[in-house]
Amino acid sequence: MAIQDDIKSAIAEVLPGLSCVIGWGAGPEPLRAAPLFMRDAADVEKFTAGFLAVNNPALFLPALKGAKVGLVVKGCDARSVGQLVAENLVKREEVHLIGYPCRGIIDMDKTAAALEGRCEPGEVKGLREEDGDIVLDTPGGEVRLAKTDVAADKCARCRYPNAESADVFVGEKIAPVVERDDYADLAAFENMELDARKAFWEMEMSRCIRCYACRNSCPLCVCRDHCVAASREPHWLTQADGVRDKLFFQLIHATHLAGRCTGCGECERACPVGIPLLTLKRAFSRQVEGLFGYTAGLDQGMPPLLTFKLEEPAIKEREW
Amino acid sequence: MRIGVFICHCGSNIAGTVDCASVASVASTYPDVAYATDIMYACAEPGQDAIIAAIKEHRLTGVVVASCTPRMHEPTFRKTVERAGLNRYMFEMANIREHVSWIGKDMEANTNKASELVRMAVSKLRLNRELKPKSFPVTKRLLVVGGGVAGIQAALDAADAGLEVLMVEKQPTIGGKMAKLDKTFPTVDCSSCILGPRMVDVAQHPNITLYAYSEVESISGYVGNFDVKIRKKAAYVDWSKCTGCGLCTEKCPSKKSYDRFNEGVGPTTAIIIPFPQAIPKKASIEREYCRQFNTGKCGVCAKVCPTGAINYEMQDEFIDAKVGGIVAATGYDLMDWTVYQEYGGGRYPDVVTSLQYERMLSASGPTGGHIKRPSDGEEPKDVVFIQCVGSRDVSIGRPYCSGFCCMYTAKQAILTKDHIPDSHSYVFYMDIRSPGKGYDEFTRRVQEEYQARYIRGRVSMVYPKGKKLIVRGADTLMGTQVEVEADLVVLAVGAEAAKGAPHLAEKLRISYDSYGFFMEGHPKLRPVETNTAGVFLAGACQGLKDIPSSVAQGSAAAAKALALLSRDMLDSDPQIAAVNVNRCVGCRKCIEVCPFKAIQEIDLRGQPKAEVIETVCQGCGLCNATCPQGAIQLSHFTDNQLLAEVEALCRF
Amino acid sequence: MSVLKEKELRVIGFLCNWCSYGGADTAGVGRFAQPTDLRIVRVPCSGRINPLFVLKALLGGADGVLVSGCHPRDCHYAEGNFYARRRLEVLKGFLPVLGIDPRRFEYTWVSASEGQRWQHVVTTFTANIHALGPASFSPEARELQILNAAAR
Amino acid sequence: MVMSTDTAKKFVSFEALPDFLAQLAQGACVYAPRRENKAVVYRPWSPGDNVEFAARPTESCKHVIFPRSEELFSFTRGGEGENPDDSSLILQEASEPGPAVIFGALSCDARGFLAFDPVYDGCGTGGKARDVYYLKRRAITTLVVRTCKTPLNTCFCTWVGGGPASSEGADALMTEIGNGLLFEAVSDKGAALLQSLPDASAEQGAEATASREAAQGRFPQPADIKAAPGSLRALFDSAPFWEKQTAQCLYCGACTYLCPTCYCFNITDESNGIRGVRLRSWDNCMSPLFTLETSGHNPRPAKFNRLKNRVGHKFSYYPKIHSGRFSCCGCGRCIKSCPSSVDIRKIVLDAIKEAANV
Repeated sequence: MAIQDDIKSAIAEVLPGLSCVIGWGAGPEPLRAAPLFMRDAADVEKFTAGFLAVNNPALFLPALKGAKVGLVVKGCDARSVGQLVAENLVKREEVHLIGYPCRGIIDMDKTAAALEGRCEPGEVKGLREEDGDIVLDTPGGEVRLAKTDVAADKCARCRYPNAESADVFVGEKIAPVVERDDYADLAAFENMELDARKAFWEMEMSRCIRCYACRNSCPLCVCRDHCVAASREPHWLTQADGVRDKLFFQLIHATHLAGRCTGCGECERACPVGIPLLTLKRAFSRQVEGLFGYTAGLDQGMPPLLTFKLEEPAIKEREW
Repeated sequence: MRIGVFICHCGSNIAGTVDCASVASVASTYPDVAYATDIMYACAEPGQDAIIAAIKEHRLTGVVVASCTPRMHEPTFRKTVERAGLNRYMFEMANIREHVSWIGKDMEANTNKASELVRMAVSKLRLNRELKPKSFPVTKRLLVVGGGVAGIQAALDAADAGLEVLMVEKQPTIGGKMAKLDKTFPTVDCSSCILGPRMVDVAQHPNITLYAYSEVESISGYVGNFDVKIRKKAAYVDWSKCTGCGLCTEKCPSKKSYDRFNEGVGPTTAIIIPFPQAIPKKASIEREYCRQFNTGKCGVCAKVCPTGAINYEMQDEFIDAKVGGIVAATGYDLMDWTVYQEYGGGRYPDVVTSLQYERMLSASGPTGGHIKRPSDGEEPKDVVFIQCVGSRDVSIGRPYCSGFCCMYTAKQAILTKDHIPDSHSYVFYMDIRSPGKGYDEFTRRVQEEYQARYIRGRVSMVYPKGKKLIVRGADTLMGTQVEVEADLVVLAVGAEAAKGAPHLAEKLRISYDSYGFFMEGHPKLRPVETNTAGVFLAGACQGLKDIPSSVAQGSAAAAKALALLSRDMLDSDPQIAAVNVNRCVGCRKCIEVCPFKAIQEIDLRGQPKAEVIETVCQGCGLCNATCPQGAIQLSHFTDNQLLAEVEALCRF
Repeated sequence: MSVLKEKELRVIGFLCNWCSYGGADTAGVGRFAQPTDLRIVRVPCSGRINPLFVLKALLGGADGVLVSGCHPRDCHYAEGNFYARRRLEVLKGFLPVLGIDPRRFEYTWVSASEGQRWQHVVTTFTANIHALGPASFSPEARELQILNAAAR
Repeated sequence: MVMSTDTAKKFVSFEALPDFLAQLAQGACVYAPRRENKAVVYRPWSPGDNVEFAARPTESCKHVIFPRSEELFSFTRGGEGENPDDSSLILQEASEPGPAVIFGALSCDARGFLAFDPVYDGCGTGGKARDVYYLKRRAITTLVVRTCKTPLNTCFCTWVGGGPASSEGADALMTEIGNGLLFEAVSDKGAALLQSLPDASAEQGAEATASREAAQGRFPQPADIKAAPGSLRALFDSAPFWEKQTAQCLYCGACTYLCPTCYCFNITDESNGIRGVRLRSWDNCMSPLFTLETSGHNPRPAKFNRLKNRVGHKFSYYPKIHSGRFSCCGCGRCIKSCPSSVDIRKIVLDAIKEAANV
């Protein structure tokens, strides 16, 4: 992988001026990489990019404020950084972005589905990339899967595969997968009857274990250690094991992300019990994009719900 | 907590459609309720005494009164509980009159709803905390916006009492509409003779600073300490040099300018002094008519000015001032009567407005006090007055009565006879509204002594016939059609809120009604206050009124402002936002949205945190709704308090 | 909340103190008859209304939620309702993904002088909610109820 | 779990399984792994449900005995209405839990309860502070575990004394053979549960034994982590080591809440005026709130403090007071479901290596 070596060179070049560079390295098993914090040349050697570069490194930025940090970013990761910068949560001059053309990342749940009947993803012993495919070494022999079949949903609607805001861009920029996000997934979801949607969320949320991986994996969650989820002043949520409290937490998170969410999907990926949390956030994003034409992570300035216009041409108020 | 609940009957106002005893009995089962009773009139002295007695007897620590709207009596009952030794914020009201008993007659539903509202109030009260106001110093200076008779009165009264006053007037002269009037009803005394000296008083008063040809650009701050930015519009004449000699106005070659002061009765020059008694008596250039500005060639005024006051380069100037209170006295304007096609829609020169007619009657007006037809300068013999042009007309969205037209029409009919003894006046009217002191007698005099012919009916059409105008209308008393051949038609054009009034209201953060008139605090009990502390109303900006009423309200506004600004310190409202620094992450979102810049970032042991500037916070709670982790809470309307109310209403 | 069975539905209103609460008062003073379903929570400003209060109410079993503030530009606090307008409009469009009929939530502007308009708003909104019927958001889905019953 | 009956082997064909489960469900709530969208979770089984045997459950089954949020009792406050001066509190115990069966759990899940048992049975208090809520549910729950056929990459039960067919902590073990399941009771409760089943043939028994042995062979050789307790204690003050290990951690609670051995809880009162309940709900040592004190001081302010505690507790502090038993059953869920790919095995091994170098 020539590009991987090029990225390594780019990292090595800037690393001396930075406290660290965050990218991806080997994970606990063949199908999973892990966030990699590179501090010296030996660390840089461990760097891997590509189909397994799943984690959004922007997540770690706010906690590292005060020191200049390098990030290797996919297009979607760069949007998270962009939004953090727009909201003054991170100083742009404290971040050095190394971009590369991202051709999509793996989705473990889709991989599990593709492997069903053969093995679990956790039994895969090896992986190699060939053209547009991944070839998996499974207990029952090699299995070849098309990347597009097991790539994350967000990759199929990727508008910004190249981190346009990068300080250094390694490789050739590639064309976006789609020109615009038509929110077809939401439209399909909303083909269900209203009551069926309610029942869907109740059922999904009943699996929630309140681990808050969704929240802690969200690069734009600002409250961090002061989340209302466990506070009594204000006391929005009880600690009872009820669907309503669990769903309400998701509404809190989605509301706080309204107009700010860049759709990186880390919340949904992090959820150990597979609740489709991004759907809620995308419902807000669809609204905000439609009404205010604001694209989180790309547009400058405060997110639309933290500002206003005297006239709101897109808001059609109801007549009485 | 030990809560006492008092369900007020308000005589039969509430008890007529709410079973108050039953509400009290249900309320006694609510959490922390130690005592609940119904009471005939909670706000009356025996009612308040009963509350105080109950607080003492039952050792209550909080009180709920279910009665009328808190906008009415919350302050009353807060004082009551305070007298009994409780903190005034350990009190909640349930509005079971305006929101229950007065809007439906279903006793069962009303009683149930009243119980629910009491449950909400109890739920909230359980989370109330004692709040204590802080005091802050007051800027002893009053801003009066508008230099008409109401504003003049307010300014002089306040200044006479020793208060510093800033007066802002958007025209180059003060005096307002009254300065344009020839005479006033019902005494028919000379308008400028009574107003003129008061205008001079304003100019000469050591406590009054006058900003004429100026407008309020912006207002921030709060009661006791408003920050006002005044835009002093460029007059292109340096008023510190201008002596008001008038030489420039004589020499100005641009003699076709619209004469604003004279309602366009005659043309005027591009550089003007509005009228001889103008205060300040200073010249100003109307840019749109000035040759210098339009062609770049002229400069006559600059050449003739003996003091070199003309300055074509002049820019608008901004003045920042701090004031403790504000009186809005922005008056009214005439509506655009040309919507009435039946009166010619402005096409016939001999159809004039009543205010134009005043200028014709005035000895200092463009006609020198001679009534002349605009079309040919001839003296009219038959003058028709049409009343209610734009008043009481639902079809054009003006259902209200302008209030003073009946009276000035009568006055103008009298003056017509005085000016032209062989003239005949005809007055088309809907009803004669003359409820003031000496008013009805006046309207009788014009008919009986001055032989004005009053015709009760509407005019359906005015059209020219030769040199005359035919006024065709109905006489509803006779049940006949009438046609009058008129030489001049005078329209009693209805008044409306001053242009730009809503805009000023937005700056003052006060409400206005659908017609643009400013809302008083209470229609009966707080007629000059607004719901924004420190902002008072005087004159027609609050609702149309005649000169005596405007003057009275000007004095009233001054009295209110004096009461406010006579204090050295004011208590701040403690219902403001507060930051829990332990929870604040310093994300600045509250700072971003605060409309009052009342939140600042501080450094707490190396961590950025938000801090509320207590005297600047107005208590809107926008920050509270914005803070994702709820670290900033609006006291008395905290998340938990609102959640308690919501939960009291929820099924699960 | 104990609403009158068969007669009333649970309708919660959040009204700003300066305009709409005053408008509701004006309607009362004018004896403008209104349905009895609505319960009003008084807040200083529509900008105080976190959309989460609305969601809390809807998840808590409210059949309808109505927010009313000052007309744009008339906010007592100058800007609160401008923020409210954006946040509440966004919220309204979000509700369907949860399976909540967006018609169960409305926001509007009523000034303190508009008693008749308030009467009209309340009457119309309450009628709309009655047309929609009681909200079916249950604390637990049917399937879950079965599951939980089994677990007892 | 003392054996008092012969290890009678029983057999149920997959075809007859639903009937057997239905029979069990008459006397108890039967929890079985079920696939729900992208997760496999333990759900109350009802006729018609499939039991998921292919994919391993995402969560552990600890919540059946240690609910995520459990009502301990409810309270009603006096002092209202008729008698406002009454300041009493009326307590009412939570309703008694009913008998439960966990069917088809993993053997590591059962071993997880072995970490719970001494803690909740009053260890260190001479049996005085016994947790009646836990013990009650533990006593009336019958746990049927299954033999794992293959390991996942994240499995390390063998490191901590377990294995694919361990029945420790369970009441019965089942092993898939041919067209059905072979059951062996390992406790009285287990025997009682299985008594209605037909006995298995000797061939079936042998087949199961062979299958278990084959599985055992597929599982990884245990790493030597005997030094872990001492190493972790030695590294207690080595902040740089822990900071490095923790850099990628996002300190959510996925690891602890999926862990079969994590037993920490929090207690809150949720009250709505007159009535309220006292809840015991899972708590998570990775959260900063876990040790946050009322003063605002937090003895474990940084995530490395907390991860150090989690690893230290499992592999050093717990074994020190519980006869060397690790508070870890090696299920690997904390690795498999970690959104940030934190690997506790690597931390333990790195710690041993690091301590050796110190």
